[in-house]
Amino acid sequence: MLRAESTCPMSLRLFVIIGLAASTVSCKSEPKTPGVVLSARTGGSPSNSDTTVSDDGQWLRPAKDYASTRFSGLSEINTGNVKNLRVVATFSTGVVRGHEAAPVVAGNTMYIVTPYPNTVYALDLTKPGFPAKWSYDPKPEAASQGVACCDVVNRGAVFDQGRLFFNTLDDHTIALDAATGKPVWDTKLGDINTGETITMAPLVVKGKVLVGNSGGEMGVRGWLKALDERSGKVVWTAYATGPDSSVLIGSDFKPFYASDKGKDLGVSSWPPDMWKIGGGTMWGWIAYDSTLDLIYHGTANPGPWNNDVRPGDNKWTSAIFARHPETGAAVWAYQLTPHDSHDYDGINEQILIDLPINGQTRKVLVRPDRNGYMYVMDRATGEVLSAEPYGVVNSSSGVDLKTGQLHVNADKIPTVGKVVRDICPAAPGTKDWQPSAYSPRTGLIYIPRQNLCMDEEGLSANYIAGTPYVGMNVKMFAGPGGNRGVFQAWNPATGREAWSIKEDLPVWSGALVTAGDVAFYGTMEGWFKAVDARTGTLLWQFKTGSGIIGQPISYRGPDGHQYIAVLSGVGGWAGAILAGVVDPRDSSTAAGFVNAMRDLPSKTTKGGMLYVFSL
Amino acid sequence: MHSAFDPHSPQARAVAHLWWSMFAVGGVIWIAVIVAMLIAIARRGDVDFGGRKRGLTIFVAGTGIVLATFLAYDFAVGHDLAKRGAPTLTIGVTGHQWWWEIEYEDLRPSQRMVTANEIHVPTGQLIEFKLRAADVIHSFWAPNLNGKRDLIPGYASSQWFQADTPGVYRGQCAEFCGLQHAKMAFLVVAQTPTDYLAWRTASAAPHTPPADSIAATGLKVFLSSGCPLCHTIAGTDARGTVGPSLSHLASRQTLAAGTLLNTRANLMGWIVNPQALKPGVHMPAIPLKPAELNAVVTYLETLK
Amino acid sequence: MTLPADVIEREALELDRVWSDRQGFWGWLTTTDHKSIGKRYVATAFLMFVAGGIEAALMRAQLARPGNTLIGPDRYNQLFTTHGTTMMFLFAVPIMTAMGLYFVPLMVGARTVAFPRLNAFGYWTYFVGVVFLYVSLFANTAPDVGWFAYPPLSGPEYSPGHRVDVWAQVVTFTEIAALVAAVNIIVTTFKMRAPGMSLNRIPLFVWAQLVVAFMIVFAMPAVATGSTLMLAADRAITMHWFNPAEGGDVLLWQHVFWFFGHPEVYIIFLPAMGFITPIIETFTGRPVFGYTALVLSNITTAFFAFGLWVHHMFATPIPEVGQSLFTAASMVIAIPTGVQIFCWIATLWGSKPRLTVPLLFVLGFLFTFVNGGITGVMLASVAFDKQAHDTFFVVAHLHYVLLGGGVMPLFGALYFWFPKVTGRRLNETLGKWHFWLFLIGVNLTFFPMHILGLNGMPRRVYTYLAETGWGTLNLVATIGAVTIATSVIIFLIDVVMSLRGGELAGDNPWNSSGLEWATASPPPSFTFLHTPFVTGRHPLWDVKDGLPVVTGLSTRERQVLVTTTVDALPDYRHSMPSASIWPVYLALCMGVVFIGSIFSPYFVLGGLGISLLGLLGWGWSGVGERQEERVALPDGAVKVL
Amino acid sequence: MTELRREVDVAELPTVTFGPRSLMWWGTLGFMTIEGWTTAILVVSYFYLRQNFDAWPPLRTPNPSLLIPTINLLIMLVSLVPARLAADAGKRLDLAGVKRWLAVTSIVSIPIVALRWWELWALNTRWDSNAYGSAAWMIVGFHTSLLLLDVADTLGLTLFYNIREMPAKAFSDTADNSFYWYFTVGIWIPIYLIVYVGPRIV
Amino acid sequence: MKARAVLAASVILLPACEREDRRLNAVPPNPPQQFVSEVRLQPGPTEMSDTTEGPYDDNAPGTAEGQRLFSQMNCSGCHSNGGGGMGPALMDDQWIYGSRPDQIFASIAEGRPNGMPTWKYRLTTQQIWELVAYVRSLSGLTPKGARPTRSDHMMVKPANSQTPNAKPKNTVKP
Repeated sequence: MLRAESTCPMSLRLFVIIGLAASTVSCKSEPKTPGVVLSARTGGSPSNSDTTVSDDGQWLRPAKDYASTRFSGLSEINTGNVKNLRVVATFSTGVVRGHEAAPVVAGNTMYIVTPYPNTVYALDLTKPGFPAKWSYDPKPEAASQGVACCDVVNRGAVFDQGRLFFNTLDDHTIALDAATGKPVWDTKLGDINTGETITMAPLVVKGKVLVGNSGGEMGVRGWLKALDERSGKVVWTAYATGPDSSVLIGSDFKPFYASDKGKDLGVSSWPPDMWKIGGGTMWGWIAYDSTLDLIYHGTANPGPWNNDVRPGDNKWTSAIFARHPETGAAVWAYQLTPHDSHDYDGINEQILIDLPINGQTRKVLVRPDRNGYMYVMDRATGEVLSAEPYGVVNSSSGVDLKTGQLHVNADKIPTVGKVVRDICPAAPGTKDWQPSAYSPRTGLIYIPRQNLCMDEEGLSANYIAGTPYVGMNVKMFAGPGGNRGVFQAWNPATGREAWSIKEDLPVWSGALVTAGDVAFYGTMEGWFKAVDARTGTLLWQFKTGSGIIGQPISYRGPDGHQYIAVLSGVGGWAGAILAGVVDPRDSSTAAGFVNAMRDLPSKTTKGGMLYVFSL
Repeated sequence: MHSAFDPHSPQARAVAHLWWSMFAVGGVIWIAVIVAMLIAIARRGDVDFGGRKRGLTIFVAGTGIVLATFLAYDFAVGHDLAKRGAPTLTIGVTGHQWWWEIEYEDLRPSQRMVTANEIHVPTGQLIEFKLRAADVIHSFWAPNLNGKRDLIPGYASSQWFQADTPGVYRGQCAEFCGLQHAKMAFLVVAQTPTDYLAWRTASAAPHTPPADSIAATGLKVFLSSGCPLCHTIAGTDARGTVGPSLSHLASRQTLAAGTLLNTRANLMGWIVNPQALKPGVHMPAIPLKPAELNAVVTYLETLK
Repeated sequence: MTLPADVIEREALELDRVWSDRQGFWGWLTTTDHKSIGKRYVATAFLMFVAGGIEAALMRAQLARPGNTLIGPDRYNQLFTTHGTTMMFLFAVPIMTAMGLYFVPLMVGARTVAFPRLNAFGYWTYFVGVVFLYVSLFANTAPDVGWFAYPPLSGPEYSPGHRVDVWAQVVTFTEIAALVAAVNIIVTTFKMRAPGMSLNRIPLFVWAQLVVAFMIVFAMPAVATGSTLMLAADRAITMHWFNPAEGGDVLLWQHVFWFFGHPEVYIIFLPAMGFITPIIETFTGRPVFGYTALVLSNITTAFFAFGLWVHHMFATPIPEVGQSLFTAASMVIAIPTGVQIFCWIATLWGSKPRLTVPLLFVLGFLFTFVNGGITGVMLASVAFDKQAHDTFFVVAHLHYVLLGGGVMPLFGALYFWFPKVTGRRLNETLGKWHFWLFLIGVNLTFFPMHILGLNGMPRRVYTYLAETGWGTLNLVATIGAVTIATSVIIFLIDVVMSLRGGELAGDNPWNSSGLEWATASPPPSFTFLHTPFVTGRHPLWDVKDGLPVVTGLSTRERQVLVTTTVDALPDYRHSMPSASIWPVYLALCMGVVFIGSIFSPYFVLGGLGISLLGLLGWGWSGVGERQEERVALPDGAVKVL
Repeated sequence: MTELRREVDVAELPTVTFGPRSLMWWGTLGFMTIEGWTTAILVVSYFYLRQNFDAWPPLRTPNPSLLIPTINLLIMLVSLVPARLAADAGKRLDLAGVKRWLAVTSIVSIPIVALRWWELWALNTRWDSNAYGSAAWMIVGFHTSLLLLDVADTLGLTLFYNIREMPAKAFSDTADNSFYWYFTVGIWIPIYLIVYVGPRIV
Repeated sequence: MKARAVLAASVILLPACEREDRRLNAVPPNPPQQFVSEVRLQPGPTEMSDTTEGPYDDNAPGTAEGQRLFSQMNCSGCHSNGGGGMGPALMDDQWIYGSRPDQIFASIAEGRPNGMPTWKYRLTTQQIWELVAYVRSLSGLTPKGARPTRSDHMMVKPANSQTPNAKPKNTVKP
C-alpha cells in the first residue's frame, strides 16, 4: 500500500497496484479511456474520467470511487455464469435495525459498521467463513436513537491510509487503526441535544475526512466539516445556511445562475433567524473530481417541512455545492429545489462522468435528484445541461435551463390547514439516498428508486430544540402503476430510460454494476437480484433473511476470485414499520411512509446479516 | 377608543355616514308610526273607512322608495369599500384561541416580522390584512377603522383600511371563539409614516443581550423554564410558536391580548397565575421562585 | 230549525263519555285531547321562558359591571347557550305551535286536531328534550358554543365531551315536535274546517298558523339535517361534513343553520301576527282592515324568509354579488311587514278602542317591534352589518324583534284567551302593571345595547374591561332586566291568583267574533257539541238567529267531520283514535335513540328496535273495532259494510 | 251557550274514504314532504361539498359499484307492482286480495333491506374517510331509515291482517301504505342516479 | 324515598359533572414519588393493579388539552398521531415502561434512556397529567366519553373514541 503523500495519490496507487490503464494516467493529463475496462463503443459513447478509475480488487469506500460509479471492473461473474452464484459466507451483525451500509474491503479484510450501536467488525477474508479479526464498540449514547429521524442507520465506513473512518449516531467521527481496531482519534462534532446525529459515510479526500450531519427534521443547521485525517481536528466547517462567511462563500464563488448570486443569500432568503434552524443538513454522498480538485455535495431539505413559516428561497438548502477540499471554499452552488415544500433533500449522489453533449465531451455531474429530475450539470461551472424527469413528477413542471429555476406547481404546495392530495413524487423523492451505479461499458446509470406519491397537510410547527420540527401530516401511497419501486436503467446521454424493472416494494438498496455487465440490487422482500445490465433481464436471485436496504459491493478475494457482498437487514425510513415500534393504523406514522408499507411485515422480518456470494 | 361612531378611516367614515342617514330616516319613520298609533287610539269617533286603500298603496310605494334609496346607498358604500388601490403594506393576521398573531409581510423574507396583539400601521396608507384562522372561527374588527371580517378555517379572506389620524384604536374578536372570546382584543396603533418607520426599524433590531446581571439571570431562567417552548424572543434560543411572540414585549401597551395594561405588577401576576386573570387560557401558571420571577420580569422589561 | 234542549243535553252527556279521558294519572299521561296537550304545551313552554329568563338575568348580573367575577366564562358560556337554545327551541317555537294546536281546532270549528296521538307524541318528545337540556345544565354538561353552534368550535376537536352533543339532540327533539305539530296544523286547517269556512273565511290566526306550519316543514329539516345528520355524526362517528382537511366545509353549517335560522324568526313572529288581529278586531269591535292584504303579506313574508339567510353571513368570505341579492331580499321583506302594521293602525284609526291589557300589549308591540324592524333593515345593509354584526347592536335588534314581535303579542294573547282556556279572567290591574313594567324593562334593557354594540361591544362576552367605557350602559341594561323580571313575576302571581279565584268569564267575555268563543269556557272535552256552520269571516258577529250547526256525527265514538280542502264542504265522517300510552312510549324511545346516540351507536339500533315495538302497539291499538262502516269507493259509490 | 240552529245533517256521509279525501293520506303526504325535503337538503350539501374536491369521487376512491345497487333498484321497481295491487285490492274492499298482495310486498321488501347493507358497502368508501364518504353514506343511510320504517309498516299491516279482523278503514291504510312505498322507491331513483351513477358520469 | 331518589340522581349525574368539568385553576395531585419498576416480576404474592386512574383520565377538557400539548410540544414528531415513528407507538398494546398513569407520568417527566427527553423542567405537573390522559386515550385506556374524536385534520387514523381498548402488554426494553 502506497503511503506517499503524493499530490495525486489515488491515480498513482491505481497505476501501481493493478496496472489496468492502457495509457499513462497522470495527475494533470487529459483523461483517456482505460481501454481494458471499456470495450470500444460506437462513436459518441460516454467515457469515464480519471476520477472513476479505482482499484477493482478492493472496495475502499461505499461509492467505490471518487466519481461515485459503484462500478466494479471485475468481470469474472458475467451474464452467462451469474446464475451459479452461491453463498460463501454469512455474518450476523447482531443488530436488527436497518442496514444501509456498504461493507468495505481493503486488502484481505472486510469492514462492516452496523447501525446503532455502530459496532465495527473486521472480517478476515483469508480464512474460511470469514471470521472476525476484531470488533470495536464505540458505545454511542442511547438517547441518540431518539433524535434519529429515520431509523438508526449508518451508511458505511471508509478506508484510507491504513485507517478506517466512520461516524456514530451520537455525532462522533472515529478513526480506527485498521489492523488492530484500536481508535486513533475520536472527535465529537455535534450535540444530540439539538437534534443532530450523523448517519452518513465519511469520505476522505486529500487528507481530509469529510463529514456532514443529519437531523433536518429536528431543526438543526446543516454543515459539512473537514477533519484532518491524521489528528481528527476540524479544518473547516461549511454551513448550509447563514452568512457567506459560514457557508464558506468567498471570492472563488462563481455560481452559474443569477438566482444563486448575491451576498449572504443564506440569510436574506430566510425570515429573520430562521436560517439558524433551517436544516440543509449533509447526510448523503460526496464526490470528488481530482482534475478540477473539487468536491461535490448536496444539502438536505429546509426545515420545517411546513413551508409557511419560511417564505423565501431558503438558501442553501436542497442545493449542490462544489468546493475546494482543502479550504472548503465554495466554487459554485446550485439550488435544485428553492423553497422546498416536500422534503426533497438534495443529498443524493453525484456521478462524475464525461458525456458527449452537442457533439463535444463535457465533464458532467449526473444527479438523480429527489425532486424527480435527472440533472446533468457541467461540473466545472454548475450549468444545468439537462434535467429530465425520471419518474412521475407533478410537484413541478420542469426546469428552466436558462435560469436554472425549477417550475414549481403552486397547486401542490401544502399550507397550514390545507390538504394537498396526490403529490408526486412523495417525500422520499423519486429516489432517496440509495445510490445508483454507472457502467462505462453500457453508458447507463442504474437507479434503485421508489414510485410513491403522497397527500400532505401543513400543521403549525413549534420549534423546541432537540425535538422534531416538521409541521406536516403525510400519507404516502404507491404512484401510478401501483408498484412502489423501480430498478431503472437510464441513459444520461440521451436523457431517456433504457429499461426498467417494476418492483412491488420501493427499491431501497444501493446498486452495483460490474464489468461482467451484471447489475445487482436488493429488494425489501429480501431478494438479492442480478440482472443483465444491457437488457434488464433477471439472471439470478437469492432470498436473504431480511429485506435488503444495504449497498452491494464487489471485490476480488485473496483467492483471486470475484466476490459480491451485501448486508441484509430491513429498516431505514422505508422499513420503519419493521425497524421501529409503530402501529400501521396511523397512516402518518414515520412521516407517512408506513402508510405505503403496511404489508411489509408480511413479506419480511427484521434481520442483520452479511451475505457474501461467489461462483 | 373603540367605537364605530368615531371613524378614523375613509372606510369607517363611509359606514358611519350610512349609519347616521339610516338612523335619521329610521328615526323619522319610527316616530311617524308611533304618532300614527297614538292618534289612532286617541281619536274618538268612528272615522270613515274611505281612503284607506289608497293609503295602503301610498304606504307601500313610500316604503318601497325609502328601501330602494337605502339599497342604492348601501350598494354605493359597499362599492366604495370594495374599491381599493394596491396596498402599501400587507399584514398577516392569524387568529388563535385567544390571541392574535401579526406578521408584517415583505417581499424580502428576511424583512418579515412576527409580533402579537398589537398592530402598528402608518397613517394615510392603505393596509391590507390577510386573515387566517389557526383553530376556530374568529372575526377581525377594529370599529374605528373598518367593519369586521371573519377568519374561517379552510378559507382565505382579507380586510383593509387606511387610518387617517395617528392614535390607538382598540379592536376585538367578534365571533364567539370559545372560553376566552371576551379577552381576545388587539390594538391598532396608527402612526405617522415617519414614526412607523422608526418603530419598524426598532422592532426589527436584533436582540441585545441584557447588560445588567439581574436581567441576564432572567434570560437564563426564561430559557431554562417552560417559556421558550411556547414563546419566541427574536435573537435568543426561544423560538416557540405556540404562544404570542415576546420580542419587544416591553414596547407593547397591553398583555394577554388586550386584557391587562403592560405594567410590571401585571406581568408578574400574569406569569404566576394567568388562570386567575384569563381562566382557561392555554398558558399554565409558571412555578418560579420570587427571585427568579423578579429576574424574568426584569429581563422582559428590557425588551423594548 | 232550533235544536231542542233535551236533545242537546243527552248528546252532551254521550259525547262527554266518549271524548273525556280516564281519571287520574294514567288518564293524564295517555290523553290525546288537544286541549289538555295544548295547555301543558303552553305551560311547559312558558316555564322554559321563565328558565331562559333566569339565565338571562344571571348573565345581566355578570355584565352589570366591568371585570365582574360573579360567573366565570365556563358557566357563562353554558348560560348564554342554554338561554338562546331555550328561548328559540324550547320556548318560542313550541309556544307558538302550542297556541296553534290548542286554538286552530277551536277556531275552525273542529272537535280535535287531525292526528291527536301524533300530537301527544310531539308534546312528549319536546318534553324529553326539555328535561334533557336542563338535566345537562345541572350536570355541568350544558352546551357552551352558542345556540348557533358554529363548527369547528362545536366540532369534535374544540368541543370535547358531550356538551355539544346535548345541544344537537335537544334540537332534534324540538325539530321532531315542531314538524309533527306543523303537519297536524296543516291537515287540521285543510281538512277539518267547519262547513262553510272556505279559504277566504279562515281566521287570520289560523292563516298565520298555516303559513308558519308550512315554514316549519321547509325550515326545520335544514337544521335537523345540520345538527343530527351532520354535526352529531361528525362528533360521534367521525364523519367529515365540517372538516376542511377532508373536504368538509365549515360554511356549509352556516348555510344549513341559517336556512333554518332566519325563517325561524318568522316562525316565531308570524303566529304573533295571528294573535294581534283578533285582539284588535275584538277591542275595536270592527273587522280588520285589509284581510286579503294581511293574508298575502303573511304568505310573501314566508316566501322571502327563505331568501335571507345569507345576511347572517355577511362577514364571511362569500361572493359580493350574492350578498347584494340577499341585502335586497332582506330589505324587501320589510314591505309585507309594513303592510301588516299599516292595516292594524288603519283598523285602530278612530275606532274608540277599549284599552284592555291585550290591546295594550298590541300597542306595546307596535312601539317596540317597529324599532326592531327598522334596525333590521339597517342590518340588511352589508356595509353597516360589517360594523354591527355580532355585536350588542344585533342583540338589541333581535330582542326588540322577538320580545316586541313575539312575546308582547303572546302576552296579549295569553290575557285574551286565558278566559277561554280556564273559564276565569286575569286581573286587569295587575295586567297593566305587568304591561308597563315589561314595556319599560324591555326598552331599558335593550335600547342601550344599540349604543354598546356600535361602541364596539361584541356579543357573547362574559366580561369586559373598565377601560372600554361600557360599564354604565350595561348597568342600565341590567336594571332593565330586573324590571322585566319583576313584570313577569307579577304576571305569574296574576295567573296563580286568577286560577284560584279569578272572575268567571262566560263563553265570550270580550264579545269576540271567532268560533272559539262559540263554545263553553273552558271548552268541554268534545269542544263543540255540534260542528258550527260558517257563513262569514266573523261567525259570532254574523249570528242572527242562533248559531247554524251541523248534526249527524256519531255520539258513540270520537267522530269528526272532514271537509273539502278549498270550499270546506262536508265530505266524510272520520273516527278519531282513543287515548293511548303508545305516543308516550314512542317519545321515550326517541329519547333512547337520540340521547343514547351520544354515547354509542348501538343505542340507535336498540332504540329503533324498541320503537318498532311501539309502532306495532300504536298501530294495533289504533285499528279500532269493526263496526258498520260506509266506505266511499274511489269510483264515487258508497258501500255499506 | 249560543242558541244552535241545524243547518246541515251529515249522518249519511261515508266514514271511510281513499286518497286525498282521507286525513291519513294528507298526513302521509306531510311526512313525505318533510323527508323528501331533508333528502333534498342532503343532496344539495353533497353537491356543495363536491366543490371542495378536484375529483369526485376523490382520488384513489373507486367509483361506487353498480351491481348490487342496480339489482336492488330493480327489486324495488318490481316491488311497486304488488304494492299497487295491494292498494287496488284495498280500494275494491277485496280482503283476500289485500292479504295476498300485502304478503307479496312484504316478501319482496325483505331482500331490499338485506341488500341495503351491501349497497352501503358498494359505495366503496367509508363514512369516516372523507367528506365524500360522509355525504354518500348519510344520503343512503337516511333513505335506509325511511325504507326500514315503511317495510316495518308493511310487515305490521300484513301481520295484523292475518291475525285479526280488520275494519274497513284498514283498506284505506293499505292504500296509504302503498302510497308511501311509491315515495320511498321514487326518491331512491334520483338518489341512485346521483350517488351511484353520478360519479361515473362526471 | 325522596332522599333516595335525589341520591340516585346525583350518582347518575356526578360522572357527567366530572367529565365535562373545565378545571381551569386545578391543583393536580403531586407527581408520583416512587421510582417506576420496569418489570412485572416480583417475589412473593403479587397484587398489581392496572386500574389506577390519572386525574384527567375521565375528564374531556383535560384530555383535549393533552391532545393540544401532544402536538404543540412536538410529541407527535416522534410518536406521530399515536402510531409512533422515531418513538414507539402509543396506540397499541405494548408499553415499554408501563401503561399506568403514574408510569406514563414518570416516562414523560423523567424521560427514558433511548431518546425520550425529560419534560419535568419544562411542563407543569398539570400539563403532564393532561398528556397522560391523552396518551392513555390513544389506546382506549380512558373512559370513552372523555376521549377525543377526530380533529380537524387529515384523517390519518381512526378516532380515539373508536379505538378499541388495547389491553396493555408490558414488554421489555428493546
